Amino acid sequence: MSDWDSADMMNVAAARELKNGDVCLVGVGPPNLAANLARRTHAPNCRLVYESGAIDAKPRRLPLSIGDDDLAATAIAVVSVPEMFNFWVGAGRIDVGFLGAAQIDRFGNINTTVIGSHADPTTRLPGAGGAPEIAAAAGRVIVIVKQSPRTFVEQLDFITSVGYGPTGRERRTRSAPDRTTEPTDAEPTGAGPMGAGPTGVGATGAGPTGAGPMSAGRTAVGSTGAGPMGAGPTAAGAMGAGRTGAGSMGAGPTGAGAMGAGPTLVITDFGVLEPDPGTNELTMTRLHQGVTVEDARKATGWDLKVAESIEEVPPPTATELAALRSLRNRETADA
Amino acid sequence: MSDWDSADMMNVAAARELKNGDVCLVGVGPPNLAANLARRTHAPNCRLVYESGAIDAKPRRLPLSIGDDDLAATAIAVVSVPEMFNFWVGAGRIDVGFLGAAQIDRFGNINTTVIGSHADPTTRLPGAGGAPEIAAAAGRVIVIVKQSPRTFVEQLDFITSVGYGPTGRERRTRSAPDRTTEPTDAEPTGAGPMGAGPTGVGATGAGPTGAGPMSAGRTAVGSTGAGPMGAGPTAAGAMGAGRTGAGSMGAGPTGAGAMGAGPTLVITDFGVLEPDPGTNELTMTRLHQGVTVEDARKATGWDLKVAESIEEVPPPTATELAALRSLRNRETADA
Amino acid sequence: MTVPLADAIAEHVHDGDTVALEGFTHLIPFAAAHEIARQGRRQLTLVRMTPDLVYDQLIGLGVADQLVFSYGGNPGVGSLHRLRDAVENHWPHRLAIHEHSHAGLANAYSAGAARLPFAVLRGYRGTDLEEQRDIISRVTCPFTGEELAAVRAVNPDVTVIHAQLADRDGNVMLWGITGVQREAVLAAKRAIVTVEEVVDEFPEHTGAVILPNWVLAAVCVVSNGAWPSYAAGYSVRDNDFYLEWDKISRDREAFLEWAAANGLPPQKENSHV
Amino acid sequence: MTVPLADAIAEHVHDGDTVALEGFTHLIPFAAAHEIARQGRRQLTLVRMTPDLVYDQLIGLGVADQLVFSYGGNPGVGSLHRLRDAVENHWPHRLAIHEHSHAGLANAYSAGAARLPFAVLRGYRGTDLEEQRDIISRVTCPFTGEELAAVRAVNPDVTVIHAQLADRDGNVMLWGITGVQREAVLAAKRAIVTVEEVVDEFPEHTGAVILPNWVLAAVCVVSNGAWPSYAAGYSVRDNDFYLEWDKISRDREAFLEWAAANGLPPQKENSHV
Repeated sequence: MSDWDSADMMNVAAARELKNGDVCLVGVGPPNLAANLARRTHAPNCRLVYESGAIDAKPRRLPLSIGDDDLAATAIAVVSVPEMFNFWVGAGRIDVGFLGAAQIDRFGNINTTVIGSHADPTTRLPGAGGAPEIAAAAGRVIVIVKQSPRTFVEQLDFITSVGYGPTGRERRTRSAPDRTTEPTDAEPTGAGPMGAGPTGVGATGAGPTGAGPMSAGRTAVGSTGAGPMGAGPTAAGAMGAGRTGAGSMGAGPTGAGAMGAGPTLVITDFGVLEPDPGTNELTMTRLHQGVTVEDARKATGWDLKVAESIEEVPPPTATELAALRSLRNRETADA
Repeated sequence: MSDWDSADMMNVAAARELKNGDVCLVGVGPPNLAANLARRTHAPNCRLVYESGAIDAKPRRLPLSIGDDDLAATAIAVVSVPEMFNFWVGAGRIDVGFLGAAQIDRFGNINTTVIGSHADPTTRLPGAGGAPEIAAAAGRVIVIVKQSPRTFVEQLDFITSVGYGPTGRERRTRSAPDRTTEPTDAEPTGAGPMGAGPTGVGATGAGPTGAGPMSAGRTAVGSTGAGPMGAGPTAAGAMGAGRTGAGSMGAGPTGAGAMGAGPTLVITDFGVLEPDPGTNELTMTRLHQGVTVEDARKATGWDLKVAESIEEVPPPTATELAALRSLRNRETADA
Repeated sequence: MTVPLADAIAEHVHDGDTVALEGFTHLIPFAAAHEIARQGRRQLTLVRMTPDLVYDQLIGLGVADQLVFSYGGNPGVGSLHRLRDAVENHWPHRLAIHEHSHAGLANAYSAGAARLPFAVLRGYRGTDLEEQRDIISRVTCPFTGEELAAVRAVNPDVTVIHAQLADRDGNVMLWGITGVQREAVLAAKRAIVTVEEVVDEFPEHTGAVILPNWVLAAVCVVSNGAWPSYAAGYSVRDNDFYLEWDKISRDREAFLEWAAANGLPPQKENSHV
Repeated sequence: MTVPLADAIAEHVHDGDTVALEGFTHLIPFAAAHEIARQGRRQLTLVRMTPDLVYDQLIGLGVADQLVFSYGGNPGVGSLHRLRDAVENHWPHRLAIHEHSHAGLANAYSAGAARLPFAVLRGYRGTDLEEQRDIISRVTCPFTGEELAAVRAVNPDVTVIHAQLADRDGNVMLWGITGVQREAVLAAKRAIVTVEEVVDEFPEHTGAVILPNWVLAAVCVVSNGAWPSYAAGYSVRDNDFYLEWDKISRDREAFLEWAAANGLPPQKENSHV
């Protein structure tokens, strides 16, 4: 056996998906570890945003909660929680949102609320937190979750956060304000050993695995008949590249309120699942070293779809493992 | 002739209406002078709020604009303009709002927008600014305006801010959050030579000249069937004394959106008008020294209602005049 | 200008009140929460984005009938066992749950602070949280026809927060992660603030929130009043206690022993249920 | 990280754009406004709570076709004569007016910053401003049935502000009276900031607003770029110029002389009218 386990592999695989300049909404647990790992390895200028209000935090040690003082002390700005959700998360200013899941279904919908009924649950889970709006509004969503039949279920007990919707066809994307400056350093994007992966085409694009054909490059702007106040919400802020792509269902004010491309990646202890470009059904596209398709199937509560050509996820490098251990030991970056 | 003029008298009369502890929304012009005069004479702990965002400003000299740095530098807190209007003005946290007027009608409705039609005006006035929401939400409104037939009109060209409404019966008051602490110093309220005047009964009450019978003392609180979240907007914050009084039309969520008692006082260069307790028609109740009822009638564009027993406004005291001159000369309080 | 904490709680927190104790990881008003329990308050509706240990304790003590929240975990550790025991097993009694997302509850406080009956946000769409129609609904934009989420305003009877500083006039200053405290205070009918200390003049702190004395019902000096949470500049988070709580709270007996050792009386009866 | 102002205006401000120059008395971006005029931009829709001298000048120069505002006076002095001349006499050409109250326009920016199509406020009721149905409407609270005002979101193509500081990475800090600048920047598709100077590290300032570089299109160093407005800590308001402007702006000829002396070309034609 190697000197890493499946939890390490999950964190490393997630970290590799972050690129320099990405604005990343970081929650407690594995996302926190993955995002800080990215900052210590290939993406030092990945911008960490914590829902506690810290924008562009540069924690010196791995924070133990999303409210550590180190986050506020090292952030460029600290804003109130309402402002964080209205002006930053809800407005679509997050490139990458990480989510966990107690249950996930084949269309990337997530339950973190209850097992059993809401009124009288057998297991009360923590609840929604920031997840529903991150799931809706982040440019792309990466789910980190261990794969098991109890977690990968045919039917959720409760929909806390929407992936592609109950039938995979409910997600509609909207325009979102993209940053107007490019990443501040010259390091090439996707500098990790895998590159940014298939979901990471362009700094702000949702990538080819999104819900349909993506419009590329600069989206048309200009007032589209919305009166004197500018272009109105349908075109608001549609300046940057990529994320404006409407998906096969079309965009517009009657859409389902989602802005981003949805859960473009589910990273598990067995490998990586991505939505099928046509149906949005989560499809196993990559496996970790030593894992078989059969293992993955057994760990899935539905008849798992597997890509025709499945890749192996490169194992953690020595650099990645060292950084991971340093973070877990709460060493400072300089130590 | 005395050593003061009608403009001095207006400012002094307005200043006298402010009491220690009053939270006063101050605009440019006469209100600015009146509020700072009150602070330098009988109401040193009158709390000045400027719509630029300065809360509890203590300007050392008379500010020339509502955005002077002295306001920000001496304020307890400076907030954004959206916050000022949502959390402070709109929420009903202002005890006294001052308004000016280009036109005012017999029910205290105000025009500061246009003379002529809105599309093609003969005179374009500055517009609304903070006035519509101050008129609606301040605990009581004091209008300072020179009396003339061009200004005191039968029919407004445009309704910018609502007093008691077109027929005097449209105003409905709502609960508002009162401060929960008393004024911080022990000086008696109404320490000026006239006391606080008839509208100033109690630190937060709208006074007997309001729109109807006022509930006195502590308003009933507790959840009134609004579900688990507290009492809901109809009873929200109805803790302090007085302002909760519903007026003759009753309060409640279907009201016209107004929170305060409306223009309880109109101070002119001729004297003081107050709304009739029954009809809300502005009624001349006090005259400045040397002014006759006939003078006031001639300066009014409608058949002016006059109180049966009319009082004379005491002329400015030497102290008031000295403070006024000091302010106009932009001397600091200590000078 | 300050009063003893016990007096502030006695005067302003009543049985049956809707009470919000806010503080997002940072500045959680634990001392005030314990005083509420110590004085035997009951049938409270507790509101808080992240119940955290502070509500796990109050719920275990039987102080609450209802909980309004958006994320109920022990951050970085795991479950809130007392909260789970109340919901799953009705121990010590039934706890009614009203739950939001963070975005929803933050906006509900903001609407409360503005004395608006509801707030609009782009959220909740497609989630089962929307089934709580009494607190989550929809509105249609009158300009574009877009349908958006609406949340009912939250207006607590009492909001309690912990802050770093008060000045001699009773104005309050907090900084660091300030969460939703300003909105929660302004949404409340009465607000109580515990502070680390009283100073003559506030220092400069980017990101600080300042609350004027006239929106506060009481200011109380309670040094280290946020423990095991923290006050930036005064203390650090006691992460060990957060871990230890996982053990204490897992077991009803261990929890009751902890309560007894800390002078916190359990409320056994619940006349409402 | 900074660029010359002329380059920023050339790249980001186009004929026909909706442009917001914000700053509430304090930090008004006059230098950027003059650069917009100098480069001959036209047919702009100008958005600003308080048009102030800065828009009086642009309107007199014929740069604007439309104005969105909430209070159009020369603060403490009197009228904005160029604005009045445009509205009353269509000089130099017709100016379409869309007007709000301060509360309405502040909320319209806030909605824009949140990428919501509208904002809810308790305002406007009973006023004739409500007749502008394309920007002011009503919504009904789904919980209480109360009818409230709604304003259409404002999303400028470009927002321009002046601030005290940028750091070496192009993050921006402003303090003092910060008005609606944060909301106006976040509501825009592109934001340009002129700053007094660039520093290695931001100082502590209670009430400061900080904007990260990734929400800004360009940062330009323009010392005293707010004159005759001011930048707290750097300059004081030139109240004499505000008085002087009353004389300059009263008379078309005096205004055109002022424009010529300052290298600001009038836009004579307006192809839209």
